Amino acid sequence: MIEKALAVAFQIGLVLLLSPLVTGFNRVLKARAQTRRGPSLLQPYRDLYKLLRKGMVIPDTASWIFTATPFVLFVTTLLASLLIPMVSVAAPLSLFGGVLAVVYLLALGRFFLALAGLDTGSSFGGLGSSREMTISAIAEPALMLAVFTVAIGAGSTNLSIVAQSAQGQSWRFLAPSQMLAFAALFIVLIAETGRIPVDNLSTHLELTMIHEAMILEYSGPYLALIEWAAAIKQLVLMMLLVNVFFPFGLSADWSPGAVLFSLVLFSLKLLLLSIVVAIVEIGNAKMRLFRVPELLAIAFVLGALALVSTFLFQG
Amino acid sequence: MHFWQDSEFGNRMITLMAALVLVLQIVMVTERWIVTNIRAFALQSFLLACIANTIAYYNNAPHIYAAAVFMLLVKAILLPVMFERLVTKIEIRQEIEPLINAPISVIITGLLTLLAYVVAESFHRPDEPLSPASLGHNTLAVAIALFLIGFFMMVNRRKALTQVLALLSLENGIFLAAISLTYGMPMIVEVGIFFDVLVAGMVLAILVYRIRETFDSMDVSRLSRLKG
Amino acid sequence: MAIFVLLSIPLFACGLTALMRKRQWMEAVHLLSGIGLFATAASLAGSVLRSGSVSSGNGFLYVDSLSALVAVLTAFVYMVCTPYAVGYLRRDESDGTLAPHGDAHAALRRLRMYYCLMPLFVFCMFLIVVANNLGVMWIAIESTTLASIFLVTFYGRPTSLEAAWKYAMIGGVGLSMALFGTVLTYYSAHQVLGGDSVSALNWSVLVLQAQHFDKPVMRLAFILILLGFGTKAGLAPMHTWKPDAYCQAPVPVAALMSTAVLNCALYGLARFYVLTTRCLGPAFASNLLILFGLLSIGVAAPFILVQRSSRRMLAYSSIDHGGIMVLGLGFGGVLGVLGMLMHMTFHTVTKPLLFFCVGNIQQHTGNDAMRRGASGLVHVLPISAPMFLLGALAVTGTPPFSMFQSEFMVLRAGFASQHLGLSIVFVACVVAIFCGFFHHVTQLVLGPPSGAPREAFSRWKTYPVIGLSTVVIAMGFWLPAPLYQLLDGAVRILAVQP
Amino acid sequence: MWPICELYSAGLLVYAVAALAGLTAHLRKTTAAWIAPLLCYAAIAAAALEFSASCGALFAGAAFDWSLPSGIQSIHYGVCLDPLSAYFNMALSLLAVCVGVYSVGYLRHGAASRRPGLFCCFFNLHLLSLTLVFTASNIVFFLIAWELVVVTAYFLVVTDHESTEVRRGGILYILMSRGGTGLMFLGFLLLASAAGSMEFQAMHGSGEKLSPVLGASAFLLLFFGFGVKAGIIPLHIWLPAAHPVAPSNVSALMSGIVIKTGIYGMARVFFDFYGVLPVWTGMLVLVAGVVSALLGVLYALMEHDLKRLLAYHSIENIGIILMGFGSALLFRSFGYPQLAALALVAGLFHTLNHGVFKCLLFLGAGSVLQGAGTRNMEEMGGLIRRMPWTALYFLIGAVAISGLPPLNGFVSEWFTYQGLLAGFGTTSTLTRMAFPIAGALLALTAALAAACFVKAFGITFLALPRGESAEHAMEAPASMKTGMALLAASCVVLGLGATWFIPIFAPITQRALGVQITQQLVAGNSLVLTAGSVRNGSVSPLMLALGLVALGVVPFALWLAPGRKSSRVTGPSWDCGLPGLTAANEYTATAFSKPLRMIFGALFRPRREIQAEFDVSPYYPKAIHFESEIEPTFETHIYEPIWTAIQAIAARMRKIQTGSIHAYLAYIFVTLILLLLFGVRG
Repeated sequence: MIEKALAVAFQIGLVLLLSPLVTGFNRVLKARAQTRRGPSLLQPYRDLYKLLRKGMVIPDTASWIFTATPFVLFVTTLLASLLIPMVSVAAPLSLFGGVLAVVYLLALGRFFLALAGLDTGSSFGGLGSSREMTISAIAEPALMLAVFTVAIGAGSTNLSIVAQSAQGQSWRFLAPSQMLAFAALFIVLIAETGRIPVDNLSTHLELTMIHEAMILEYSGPYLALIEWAAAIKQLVLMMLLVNVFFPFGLSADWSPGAVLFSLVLFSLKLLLLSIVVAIVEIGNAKMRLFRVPELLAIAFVLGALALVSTFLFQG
Repeated sequence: MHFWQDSEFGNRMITLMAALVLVLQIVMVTERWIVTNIRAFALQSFLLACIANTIAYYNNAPHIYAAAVFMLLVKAILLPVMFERLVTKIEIRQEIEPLINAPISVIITGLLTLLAYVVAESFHRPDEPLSPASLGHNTLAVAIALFLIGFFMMVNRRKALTQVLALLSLENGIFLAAISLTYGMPMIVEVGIFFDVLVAGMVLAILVYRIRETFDSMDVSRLSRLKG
Repeated sequence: MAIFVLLSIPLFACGLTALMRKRQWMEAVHLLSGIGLFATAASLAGSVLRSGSVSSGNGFLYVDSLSALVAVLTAFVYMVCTPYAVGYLRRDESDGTLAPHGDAHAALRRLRMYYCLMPLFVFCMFLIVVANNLGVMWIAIESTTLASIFLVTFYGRPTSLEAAWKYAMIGGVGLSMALFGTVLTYYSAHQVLGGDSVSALNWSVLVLQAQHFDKPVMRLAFILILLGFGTKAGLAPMHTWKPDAYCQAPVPVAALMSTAVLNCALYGLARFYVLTTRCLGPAFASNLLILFGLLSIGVAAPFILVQRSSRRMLAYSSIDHGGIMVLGLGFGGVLGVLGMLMHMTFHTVTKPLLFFCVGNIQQHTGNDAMRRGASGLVHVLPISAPMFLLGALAVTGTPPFSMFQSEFMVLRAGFASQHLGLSIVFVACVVAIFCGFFHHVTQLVLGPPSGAPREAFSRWKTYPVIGLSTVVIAMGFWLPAPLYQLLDGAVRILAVQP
Repeated sequence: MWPICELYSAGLLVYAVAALAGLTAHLRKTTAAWIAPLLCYAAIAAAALEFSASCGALFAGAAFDWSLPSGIQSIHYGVCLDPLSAYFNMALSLLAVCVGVYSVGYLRHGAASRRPGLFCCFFNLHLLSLTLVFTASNIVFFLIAWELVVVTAYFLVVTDHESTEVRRGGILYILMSRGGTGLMFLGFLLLASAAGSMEFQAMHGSGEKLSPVLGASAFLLLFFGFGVKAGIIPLHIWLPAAHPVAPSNVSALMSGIVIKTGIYGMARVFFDFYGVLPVWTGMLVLVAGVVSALLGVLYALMEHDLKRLLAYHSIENIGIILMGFGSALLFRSFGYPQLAALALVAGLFHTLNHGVFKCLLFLGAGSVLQGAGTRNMEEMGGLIRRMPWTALYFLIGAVAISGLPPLNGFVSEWFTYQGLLAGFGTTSTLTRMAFPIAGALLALTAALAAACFVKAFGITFLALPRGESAEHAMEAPASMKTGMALLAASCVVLGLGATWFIPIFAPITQRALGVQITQQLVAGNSLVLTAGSVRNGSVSPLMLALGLVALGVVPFALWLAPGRKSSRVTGPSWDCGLPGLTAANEYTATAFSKPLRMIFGALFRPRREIQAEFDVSPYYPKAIHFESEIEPTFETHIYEPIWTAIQAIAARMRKIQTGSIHAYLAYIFVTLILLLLFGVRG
């Protein structure tokens, strides 16, 4: 029982530490691509530390939902991260929720974030919430088809079992259904974390911002919690992508040696994925809002093809 | 025995008189004047009374005599006189304008008679000997023809009084069927029927009179305000 | 003995009223005759239940459970109509519609005519039910038409005259067809029975020998009988006189005609149906009955959907229910016949309630228009309007009420006799009629108050409505045992085992 | 040991007595204040009795049946409380208790308070007939109770019959229900003629005895007959017309349980009367479910009348239930009873869940309507400050209906997903693709529902009040709050305690599919719900909730870690430098749903018109009038053409009664001639 608690604590600590690093690494890559030095790798940690100590301004029209949302968002994303195998195949709480629970925990966080956006009473909040809910709604079918492909392949929605069964077969990730599902999930990752073709995190121009519009009124520790939760959410989706499709190197149990080795391997895989994400961001300009459904329709078609190919190519 | 006891002669006489009744019916269909129409109806009723007498005589069924007397009294005398007094009292234009003009209505009457024979034919049993019981069988076709033509005349007439006349001639057909097929219904039924016909005649006359008063014309096609 | 009392009460009442001078006396006689008739009919039914069938005048008058049932129903309707008629005519008199420009003497004369003709009308109906001789039955039906002509022209308006004329003409033609049919039946029975004794045309005698009758003549006879009694019952294509007559006649007369006359006409039709099925087998008669039944329901549906006058809507509803009864008889078998008789019973209880409510509404608003007419009547007529809504639900066969059970039984008979397609048409028409009927009634009853003053409470017009609605609700859940035995006996007579 | 029969009949008796008391109170014109609460307490007591009776029947597994003679030999009023009836009766009585508590406060004002006696009479009669529908044991009594539900519901919907909109909704409701009942007549009689008797017991498995064609037609008749009542997409137009106009406690009951009578009928026919059905039936039900769910939520998104929005959501959730039933039928026809039982449990559990949270949402909308005086969301806003408790309960209902963990909506949708997921492997034909596509569309529906309820909750309760009536809103009285609290609590308990609730379905699936699945569905000493076995996926809403609470420590620790207490100031939101933020700046409901209206434009064909008035310069309009509406496709393209065609035919048929006596006599003459020509020969 204690061993389980240790595993949970370890995974929590790892997630908290790694997530700002990923966003930081992503900013550094983009800066280098635009031939400028860009902020240091540890800048996100410094921002969070500064924000946690700064004062806060709460809008007078806001209700208790405004103050509760950062905590709900942070906690749901953190719990979602515990359901996914990170360094060991046996994810700490995978018995209590499979991939559906992950998807819907993130949806719960998004639900409260959208409400908080509306709570501020300014049109920016409403704009952000409306766009966020629309895009996530359109992304759901593609996400669900990819999840279905993975679950059908492994015969279960429990992510630990999915990772185990994927480890068992060699060159599993080269199967067409897995590649297509990976592509579909990758597009959904871009849409969900608000990367360039769908949303631009670094600007506050009302024409383009979606995620930023909702958290416009947050400041101080609340803003820190929300930024951190967004980073964790990004890490969760990346972990889902990495450990479900390329599960090799995940340690079978929680022995310290194996965990250390799989941690190194995991961070390498994470590095590669964030490089790919950065390349996509650099290579694309932001799409018009009503072009995004077409992108997600492509993801949906990819998901459907993945499903068909499971029984078409016996893959 | 005398010629009039010979049932063959009786049969011939009945068929002849039935044919005359049919002819009178066709005359009523084509007749233009109301008064002559009433008189044709009276003559028809009188002939029917004679047929009843002949059948009663040859089948010595006493109560048919009573039926003949009733027919004579009610339909040959009482009702026609009442109608004529009504017609002269109201002194409406004597002209009858039927819905369908004369030539076509004659053709229709012919078709109806043909239909009557087709229907009556299914009852005729060739094998049956010509016994007094089957004396009036061939008059069934005439009865059905009278009935159908009477009905057609009701549909065809504009004036209220002529519709009543058509209704009564229609009942003549039924009377002919009754006496020729079954030698009259039980007495109490005969009396009842004639009493009803009498009351019907009087009630309809009152109605015709009130229609004449409120619509100041007997044209029934005026009565079409109740729709839908 | 009960039969003679049954026949003599109306004659006695008619005679007495003819001599009366004062209105109160006429009303008293009218009410007493109503109650007396119902009591006699009930005792007659009791004696029939005990001894199977009652006959007197050596077989001239013959009452079995079928005729006892129809007699009880007719007496019930008459008993309910009498108090309502008193209230209705008093209101007419005070409105001045009875006599032009308030001439009291003419009004009294017209009232006397009404109170004389009504018992006569009922007497003829009881004669139909009681007569064993088919010829006498025809005479009785003919006299109901004659008696009711002047009831239809009661108000003397041009339109009521027009309605009476159509009623007389179409009735006259129909009944002459019925006479021809009776003559032919007698002819086809003539060979078998021979001799022309008085009892030759008695139903009880004929029914025993029915198998040996002459087949083709019987076929022609049944066609003519069906057309004749169908005209009297108001089955489609012969229904055209009904909407006009019910629209123009006073409400109690219309209520009596739409239930009692319909029952008697179907009673006559049922008598001949038994003879024909015994002689020709069930196929011929039931096909014709199904044809006319469905035709009536089919014709009634569109008229109710787009109807503009409430009285005419009730007339078409009667045509529809006549069609359902004939359809039930046509489907045949114990289920079909029991369905028909139950439908006749429940219709006889429900339809007068609707007529009384429409009567109250018409006397309050002055016209019976529905589309652009009054609305929100529930505020003005606190009892009649809701009961009208309740009656509308009952008469369209909505389940909690009794009409549903009889309609469902007819439907089950349809399924039992493998007429699936026809049953689908039947259900479709019933649903269409419900839509039209209920739509019109709710537009009339519900809605904002139109500011008109609340109707003055009149005992005579409201208590019959309340009494009838309690009976309608009670019938939905429970049927008195003697009534059910009467129904059972009647079914055994009609349900000819194929 | 559990006196089911006595409790059940006592419940019926109390309902009946309360109804009669209401009627007498109305007839004696007493509108004293204590009438309505007293009758509501009676309803609550009766519902409690029914609740205990059905729980007894479910847990103790003891069924009973007695019958009442009706005076007519062939018809008797039989009642039987078998597991399926007990389950639905339990759901009904749970909702009846909560709505009863709510009504005590609700009936103080509003349309129903003008005629309290009559309203309470119909209310109790309505609950009585609902209980009878669920427990009737033969066809005639079932149909009588069914139509009694329709009639009493109609009279409840038209309590405020002064307004034309109410009357139109009421008449549309009763006419379409009657059409549905007509279809059911035919379907039931087909089955009865095969089974030879009208008893439900005798009709068990009677579907097989029918020939394939008759069996299929009976299935279709009953499916569309019940579909009208359940509100499946093509037959749904009465639902958004009738539910919003009814008093809120009535529309809560109607959306919560009355449309479930259709679902009960389908469950009874599909799983009790029919053994194995052909594949196309299951596919039809699944497709109907998907279409109803998707179109239901899409139309809900476009609504800015709170109660119409909730009515469309009922259609969506009925779609989800039908998805469960459809996949259960498909599994049974593919020969996988275990999976069929899983899908059936998903459908039935969602029926109860939807009943609970939809009832909660309608009661919330009712108190908002009474507090803020309007149903239009564009005039609401900022109600969370004045109506905190209603806002909290509405929020719990919104989270539940969007299927978000850890509440009950998530659990039943999780089971539906698992059913669809398992369906992929059951057949090799192309129909296997239907399951994942349905799963994907279910996900889309759930996400759109979440978006819709963010809009509904956000626009109604948050930020600044848009209309002055919303400014002076008052909190709902105590009894209304307790009613909503009970429902919110049952939402949470059904969510977290799902593992203890699932074994209830064991007798139902045993009778319907002959297989007991509930042991496999619950594992980990009844903490975890599984989809057949732990191996193929498990979830534990209780542990998730505990996890969420426990992990709450981490953000607090991070907030307090830096030591110095940071200042916390309230100030105005950013208003782009304009002079002060007013309600006009806020996002409106129409604006919120605009992106989705553009994306699904093909379905809605949106139309909008903008008139702007300028006075000085063409760039600064003085006032802009904006109007946008979407095309009600089903009404304009299906129902109106049919209705006008029927009216045209009927008008033409009216020509028969021309008024001329010659025509009338001609009709009879022609009939006579035809009969003579063909009849005599025949």
